[in-house]
Amino acid sequence: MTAQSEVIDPEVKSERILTQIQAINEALDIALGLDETVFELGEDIQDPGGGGFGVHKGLSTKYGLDRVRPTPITEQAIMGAAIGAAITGMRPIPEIMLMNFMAVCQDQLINHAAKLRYMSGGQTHVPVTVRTTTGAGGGFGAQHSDMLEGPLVHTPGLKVVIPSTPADAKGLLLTSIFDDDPVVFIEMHHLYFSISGHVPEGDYRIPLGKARLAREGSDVTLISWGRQVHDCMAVADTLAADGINAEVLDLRSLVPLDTEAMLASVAKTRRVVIVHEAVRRNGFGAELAATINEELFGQLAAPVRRVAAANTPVPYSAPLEAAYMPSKADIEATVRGLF
Amino acid sequence: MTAQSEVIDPEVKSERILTQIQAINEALDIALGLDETVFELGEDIQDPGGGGFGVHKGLSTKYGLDRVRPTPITEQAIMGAAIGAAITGMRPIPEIMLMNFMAVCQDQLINHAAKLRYMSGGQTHVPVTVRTTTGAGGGFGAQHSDMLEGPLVHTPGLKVVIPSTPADAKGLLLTSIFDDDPVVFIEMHHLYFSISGHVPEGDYRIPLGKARLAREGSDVTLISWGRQVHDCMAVADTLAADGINAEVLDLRSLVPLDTEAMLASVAKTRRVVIVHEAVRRNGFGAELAATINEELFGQLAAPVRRVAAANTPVPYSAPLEAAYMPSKADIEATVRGLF
Amino acid sequence: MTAVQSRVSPDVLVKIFTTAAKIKMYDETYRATMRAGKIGGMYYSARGQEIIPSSFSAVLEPSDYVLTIYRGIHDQIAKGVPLNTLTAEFFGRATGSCKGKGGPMHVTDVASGLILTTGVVGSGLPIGVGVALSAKMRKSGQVAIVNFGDGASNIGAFHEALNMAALWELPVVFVCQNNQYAEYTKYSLGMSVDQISKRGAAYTMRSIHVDGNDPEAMYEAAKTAVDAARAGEGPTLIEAMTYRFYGHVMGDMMKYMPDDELEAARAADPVLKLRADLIAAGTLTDEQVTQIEAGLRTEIDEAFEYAMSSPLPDASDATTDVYAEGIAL
Amino acid sequence: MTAVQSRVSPDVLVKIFTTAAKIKMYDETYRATMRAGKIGGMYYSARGQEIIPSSFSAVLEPSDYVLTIYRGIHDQIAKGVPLNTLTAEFFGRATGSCKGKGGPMHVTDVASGLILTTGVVGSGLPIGVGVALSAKMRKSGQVAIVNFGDGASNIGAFHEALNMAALWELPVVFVCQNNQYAEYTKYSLGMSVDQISKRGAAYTMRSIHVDGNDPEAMYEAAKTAVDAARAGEGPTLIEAMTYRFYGHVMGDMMKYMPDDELEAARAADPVLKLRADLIAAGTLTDEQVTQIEAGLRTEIDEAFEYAMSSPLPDASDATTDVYAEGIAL
Ligand SMILES: Cc1ncc(C[n+]2csc(CCOP(=O)(O)OP(=O)(O)O)c2C)c(N)n1
Ligand SMILES: Cc1ncc(C[n+]2csc(CCOP(=O)(O)OP(=O)(O)O)c2C)c(N)n1
Ligand SMILES: [Mg+2]
Ligand SMILES: [Mg+2]
Repeated sequence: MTAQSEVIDPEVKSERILTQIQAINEALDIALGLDETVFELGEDIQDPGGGGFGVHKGLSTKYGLDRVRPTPITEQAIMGAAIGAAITGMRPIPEIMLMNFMAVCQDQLINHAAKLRYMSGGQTHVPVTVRTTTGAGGGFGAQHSDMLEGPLVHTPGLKVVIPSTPADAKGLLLTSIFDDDPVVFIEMHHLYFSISGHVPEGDYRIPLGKARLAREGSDVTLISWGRQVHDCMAVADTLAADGINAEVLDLRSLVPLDTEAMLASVAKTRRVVIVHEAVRRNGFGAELAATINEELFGQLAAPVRRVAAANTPVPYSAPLEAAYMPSKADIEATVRGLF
Repeated sequence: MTAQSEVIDPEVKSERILTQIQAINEALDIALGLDETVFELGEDIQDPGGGGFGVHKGLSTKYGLDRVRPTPITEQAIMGAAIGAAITGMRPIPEIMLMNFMAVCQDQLINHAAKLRYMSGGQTHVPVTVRTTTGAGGGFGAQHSDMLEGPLVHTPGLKVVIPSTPADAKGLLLTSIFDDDPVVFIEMHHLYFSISGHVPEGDYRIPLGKARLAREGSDVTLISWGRQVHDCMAVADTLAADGINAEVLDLRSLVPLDTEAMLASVAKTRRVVIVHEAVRRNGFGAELAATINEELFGQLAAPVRRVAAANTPVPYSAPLEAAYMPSKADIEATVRGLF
Repeated sequence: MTAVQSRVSPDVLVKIFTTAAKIKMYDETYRATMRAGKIGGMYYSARGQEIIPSSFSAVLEPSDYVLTIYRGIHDQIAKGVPLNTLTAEFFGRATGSCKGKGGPMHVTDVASGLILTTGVVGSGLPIGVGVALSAKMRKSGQVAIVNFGDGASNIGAFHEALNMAALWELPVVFVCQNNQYAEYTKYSLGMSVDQISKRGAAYTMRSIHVDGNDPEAMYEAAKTAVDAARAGEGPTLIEAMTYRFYGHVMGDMMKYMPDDELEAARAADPVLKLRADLIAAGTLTDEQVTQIEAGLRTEIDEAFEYAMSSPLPDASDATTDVYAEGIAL
Repeated sequence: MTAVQSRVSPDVLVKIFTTAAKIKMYDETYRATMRAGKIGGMYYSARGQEIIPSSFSAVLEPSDYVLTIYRGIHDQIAKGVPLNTLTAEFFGRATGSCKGKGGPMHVTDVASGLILTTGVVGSGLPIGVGVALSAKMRKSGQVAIVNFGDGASNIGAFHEALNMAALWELPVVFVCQNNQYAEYTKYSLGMSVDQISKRGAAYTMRSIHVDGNDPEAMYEAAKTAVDAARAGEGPTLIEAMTYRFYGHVMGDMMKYMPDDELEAARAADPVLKLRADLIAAGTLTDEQVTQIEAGLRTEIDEAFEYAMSSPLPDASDATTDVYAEGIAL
């Protein structure tokens, strides 16, 4: 970590209410201000728009087009340029406009960014934070909606972060940027504007690999990340009315994973439902279920269940997309099925 | 399926002993001979070499460079050309020289080939069989050795096949070529020459989604595919000497999956070890373990175990690579740990 | 670079006008319907770019193939995708061309030859190469037209596709509709060369730089390229200069587009200009034009009504069309 | 295209010769060691291509960066990667530049500026762009040299990298070592243009086509490009014509290479030619050359001995260097 400023405890409640997009903008602003080696590159990130969703608003004006650097449509060059800059002393923050387009530069990410520390025997490393956004439910269709964290988690050398709250988004992004490994930072655009929350001012860092206990409970553990954490919270409220006391664990980062917190919670509740938006078959839920079963064999009161998207591409039409997505009703029914 | 000839029962033992590479060459020859819409495209596939490993030997001479079509180094165009030809009536067999290079054309595969049937509402479909080869253990290093079936299995719309024997390779490849969906056909080059076996002459098809019971047993089920099936067989022999009677199930195709055969076997033996060469974290073993635990909750005598590669890039040096790979010793120790 | 100057017949110009007017009116209707709050979703207007696909439609056979992108409504209409099912697809209806599964960014209509719409910039080019390869191998005489934007010419797939098409002398036309912006960025900011058509030389490919808003020049360019493809003389790269009247996507505030530039472009509306020219030249009377437009009005209104009154798909349809046969998902 | 003709100083030629002779002798030793069965593995000989990186090494500063590919032994030696640790890496030893983890296809040696070796064709180009971008942003005055083959010029990454480098006027030199084959395929069979250097025009990039086996021409090309990069005048594309003497990879039977072509290339061995020219011109005496070669012999023999006697890595090392800190794998 090259740059470190006074770090604020994110647990200290702030009076400020921000959207997730404001929180992310603030984290980028802080990082750019803190360290000259930090720079952003990506398509259309310059003002006046500051990106398709406005994540970068004001930043190119404040830091200049050298450090908030718009690029052509050229994902391989974006990712490659970030890697080359990273192994020679910079901390680039490339943006891949939507997660599906990471497929266009997959080689740079999985064959190079993830492996260079290892292949060089530790001589070079790749302190790149690849930001991207995605998520179904917006009617964007099959090529603009996929959650693809599963394959990333399967790529040793990458770290994978998916924040659910504005405060987490800021604190996790700052940690990712100053982390010395390649981090894929997945922002679910549904959360950009829909969820607001208290966000401390200034620089603070939330460590990777520490889950957030979003709700304490005793009867069942709901494990999730990103948007679906909020669905789990809503379902937990519903269940509470019926005397089912659900614990909700927000993983925050999938690699590194807070295995300890997960196993401790499940050992306590003896029932678990894993919820994610990615398609079910070989989603990260499979790894979690396999691990829980291995570690807590014979201690569970019910099978580990997964609630996830259907094994299909993301459909366009609203009723089809709703059928595709894991819903609160699915979560609730699955939990009830455990008792 | 457009072309179908008299189909030979693969169970009928042939007197011929072929290597896997000969069996694959024969399948390609038969498919090219059977149907004018079948054609191959890929780098260096023409004679005299007939591909880096010689898979295509003789085919460009026999069928011409139009139908066994060498390409520049241009994986996106290879895959895209295959897709475009497939949606307009052809049955292309693109070759991606090594599986790691699929990252270069990942977009064509996962955003297009896998999704076009769905996105077009069934109007077009993509009868492409993407052949590729890979595998660790040969000292090829981090960018030429990865088993990447896990992410493919996570991509709805793709089928994924990994043969272990010469007879299976031929029969599964013929089925894949004449299948109307995109199939990724993964050949582990370790098996090209190391394992020979009886291969029936002529055209025969082995259905996708039917596992092969490689060895019947009663005490534990070893589930695997590709190279590791042979490791499981060897370990089963060792264990048999100690009175542990292992059943070995060769999945052959991961999508579609023979869930039925898998659950039936595990329900019988009550112990299972899943073995694969891909890295452990979120490998396909995770999905299998999760499914078995969900379906057979409370019926197992021991936790579902996975034996897989370490969560690292593939190292170059022999002792490191050996440490990386799942070994027979690992399998054996894991099985013994269940009793 | 081929010089394009010869005159085209009045018949052809009327054809081009009719198609262009249809696109323009359809677009106006679509935007009005959105503004009225009757439908939501994303809409990538192609107003301003009508002349390009309309010129191609005067050259192509129904059996020829067209590939396009998310901004593809003009290409789709010009190739003859029925307005009813097209609109229904945009509205996500069960009666849509793709049963509501694909949506605007993924329209396919096999019957009319609109074989692919992709939402990933540049990805259609390699697929178009394959479509042309298939036509050549099947000796079908079909030609493939691959449409894409100025921004797409910077991505790797462009390079790979052009090289392969040139190498294999395929019957394909690469149509770069240079509307001068890639999302919110002027194309010249992303490009290291002043004209995209100059990139054809890297593949020894026939290349044409043309005013895509000039129907005569555009028709000649399209005809030159399609004739060459049909005659087995290989691919062509066309850079057709044009302009987007309504920014990247519905709701775009267009702050990054200079006012005077936008105004000038709209003032030179190529559809209105062609309309006026046809009348001025006496090719069509005012009345004839009005009649054409009335016919289009009816067709378009019917399409919107058809789509609006069509049912949404049933949730159970979400899991079909993933694989050929019913394998367990 | 820049014409390259001026003479270079005898000192420089001696420097080039010394580096080239080192590469040639090293390669011969490596192949002999393999043939003797003392080591296994894949080996991509660069015999025949020595003059290209040797010319660059006469121009570059130690702090400049070089990126190369699996066929990179000549580039690695020329940039000054110590022979001991380089050979140990090839042999998979714990003392190797990368602790035996990377191997021949993934050599990095930060101290000498050999910043990347990649095994994925074309992938080094975008990374080289980033290395140059970093140099420019850090105002370090460093230059990045990206080496790749003729075959690599057909892949998408080539296009994206050249466009970005040109657009941002980065201090990078793209060196296409055209050895006339990509694996088992003549380069002209994969390419739609007769000279790769012509592709520079698609990016308005300074482009040089040069005989890479001619040390004077090659030195001038390298100097022109590196000087321009250093002066802030942006990137250059160099196509350096050369030939591979031993096919794609050790064991290649070279059936696809015409005998006479191969013989002619070997007969014109650029290292032997430069050796003879230096003696003929009186720049070096026979004795001086012999002395240089004897020094190289000793250095190379020591390196092979060092590597051969070095320990293999411990299995426990397999799980380090995945992440910065010891997070659970
Ligand atoms: C590979 C990829 N990167 C980024 C995007 C996001 N994106 C959608 S449209 C667009 C601009 C495309 O511009 P251009 O090619 O000129 O086409 P136009 O929209 O002007 O018709 C971008 C960057 C994408 N769809 N695909
Ligand atoms: C993306 C990718 N595709 C295919 C390969 C397999 N491959 C390795 S070397 C090679 C030929 C490269 O030829 P060229 O670029 O001319 O370099 P040379 O080997 O002649 O130095 C190929 C196809 C690869 N490594 N990467
Ligand atoms: Mg545009
Ligand atoms: Mg070459």
